[in-house]
Amino acid sequence: MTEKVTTESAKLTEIAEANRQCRTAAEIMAVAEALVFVSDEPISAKAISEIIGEDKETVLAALEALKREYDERQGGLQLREIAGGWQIATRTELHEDIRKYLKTRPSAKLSLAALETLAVIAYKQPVTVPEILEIRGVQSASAIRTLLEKRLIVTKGHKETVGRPMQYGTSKEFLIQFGLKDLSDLPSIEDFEDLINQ
Amino acid sequence: MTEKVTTESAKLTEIAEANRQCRTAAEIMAVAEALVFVSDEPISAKAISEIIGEDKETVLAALEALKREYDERQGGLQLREIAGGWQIATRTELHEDIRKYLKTRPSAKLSLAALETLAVIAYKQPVTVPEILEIRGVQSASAIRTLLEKRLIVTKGHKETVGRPMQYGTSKEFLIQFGLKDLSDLPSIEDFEDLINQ
Amino acid sequence: MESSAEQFAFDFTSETAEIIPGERDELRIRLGQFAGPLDLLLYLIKQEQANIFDIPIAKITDEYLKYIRIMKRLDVSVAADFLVMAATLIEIKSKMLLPRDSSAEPETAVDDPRKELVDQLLEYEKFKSAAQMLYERSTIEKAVFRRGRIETDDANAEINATVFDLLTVFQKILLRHKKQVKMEIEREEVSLAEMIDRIQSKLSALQELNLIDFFSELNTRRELVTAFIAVLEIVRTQDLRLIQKQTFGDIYLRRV
Repeated sequence: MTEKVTTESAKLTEIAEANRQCRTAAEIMAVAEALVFVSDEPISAKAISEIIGEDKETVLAALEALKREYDERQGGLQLREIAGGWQIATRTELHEDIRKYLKTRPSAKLSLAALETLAVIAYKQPVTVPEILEIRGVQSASAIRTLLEKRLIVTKGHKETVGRPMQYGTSKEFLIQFGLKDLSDLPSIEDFEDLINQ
Repeated sequence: MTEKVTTESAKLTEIAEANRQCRTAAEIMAVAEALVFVSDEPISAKAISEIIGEDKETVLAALEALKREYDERQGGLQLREIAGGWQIATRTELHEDIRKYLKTRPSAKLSLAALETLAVIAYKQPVTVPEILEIRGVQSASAIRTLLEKRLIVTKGHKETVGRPMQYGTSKEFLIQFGLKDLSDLPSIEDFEDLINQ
Repeated sequence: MESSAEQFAFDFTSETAEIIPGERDELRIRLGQFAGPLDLLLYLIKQEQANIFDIPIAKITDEYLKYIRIMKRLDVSVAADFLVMAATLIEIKSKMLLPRDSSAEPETAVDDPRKELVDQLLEYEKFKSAAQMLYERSTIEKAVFRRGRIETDDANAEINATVFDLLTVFQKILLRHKKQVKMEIEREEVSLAEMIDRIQSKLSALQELNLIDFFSELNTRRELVTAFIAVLEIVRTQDLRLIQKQTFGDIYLRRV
């Protein structure tokens, strides 16, 4: 009985091996390309060979063929060997356009500090820096600068109190970015009460 | 003086125009590919056209040509239209090897209740909690909360009716996670009716 | 009837709802948790292989109530919506038993007490199928991977916030703030008189008190301020002196 199982499993392994070996060169190139693409770090030919169960040499040949393909294609991307691994990157000549893109990137993305500060401003506006500090318990200067740069908040005049601190409120850009018609559209705690108490 | 400045700036604009016009179709394809790659979210043809200063139509044609190139190449990657933009991603067939490398399991499935609620929101948006209750015949509070936390739905302002209930709709993340170009990419709800009556 | 119900071999409490792509174009749900009363009702109708346009209401009502009883017995909390449906079913059942008005046109759908429920079931079933479609789409989508991190992502390593995030973050801040205020109120209990007592008791034990050491024992700004005022008050009203042995050296409080 045991023997039979062993033979069976050996057979299965064999089939799996055979399956592996029958990948065409094009298939190896495709899977190598996908793995290089999803990897956060440059990935080595050895690492790829271990995952897909092909010889390191076969994988290396596939990567080199892929690199030639990228070079001949003259597209927007290049496959390059770097730090002992392989990586897909944009072609150097295109850096100007890419830099331009990075500058115009949508600005709805926020760090947690900026999001917290924005939340306080949105729900407590008009509000001063000391008042934000009082609620958040943390200095918010750099978060406020970021929010001003992203034009999500605007100054709302000085508060007529000691030191006449500047007051802040949300901007029109804020409404657009968060898909709100006006400030009354901001959900209140009551709106979610039923959801949260569940 | 004023006139001179005007002429100068006109000349500069002219040069800039000329610069723009002299990109070949291949060059536009290359820069579009690089931008789609760099962007961490699907990027629209319009956004690309604004960055590189070419017509939206020209950019769209370039992206479509690029897509054909990717399809014909049969490599590890695909160029696809999703959530109102373009994205480079791996080919579906390669998921096993990729998952092995990334050591990820498919992310948690949505519960049946959450999926149903999402379906109602997707087809009836903007829709309120009582309206969802009417169709599903059951409270959906915890499902809505899950969907909000997973960013699959967003609030769509209050409905101008008694009690000003909050309205919900699907998000861009919904389109991305369900592989939809836009909402019109969803099959019509009447098609399901035919299916049931068959 | 009752006893046969108890012979079910599944465990309601451990089973969770799970979608299993069925052989037919529908969702098959493992027993235990239905997405709602309509879901349970559809399941029972299919079990009976009944026509949705001609539901055998008495039989289905019995079955429905049986399930509710099992769920209750197994301590599965039965949502109010399930009970509402039970009431609706009983109501329809009783209406069906009433003798029909013979003068009315027979077989008119409008008169059928089941009509509203049937419409609701048909409407619900569409969305149930849509949910199945979404499930399939997301399964396919999970086989597609996006690129790994690249250098330029770092400058944008931030979250894409929604209005819901704004509100939940704001709530968390308020909660944090409440706790802080509470702590401060507790701390405030050290009064000036108490602080003076504290300094004097220390002085009675020691010849002199190193103020730097004493101040560093204090936890809050408020305590520090109180201690500082207490020292000034002691020096003003009692025979005590502040002494600095060398320039920039530690300051001592000493009895004259």
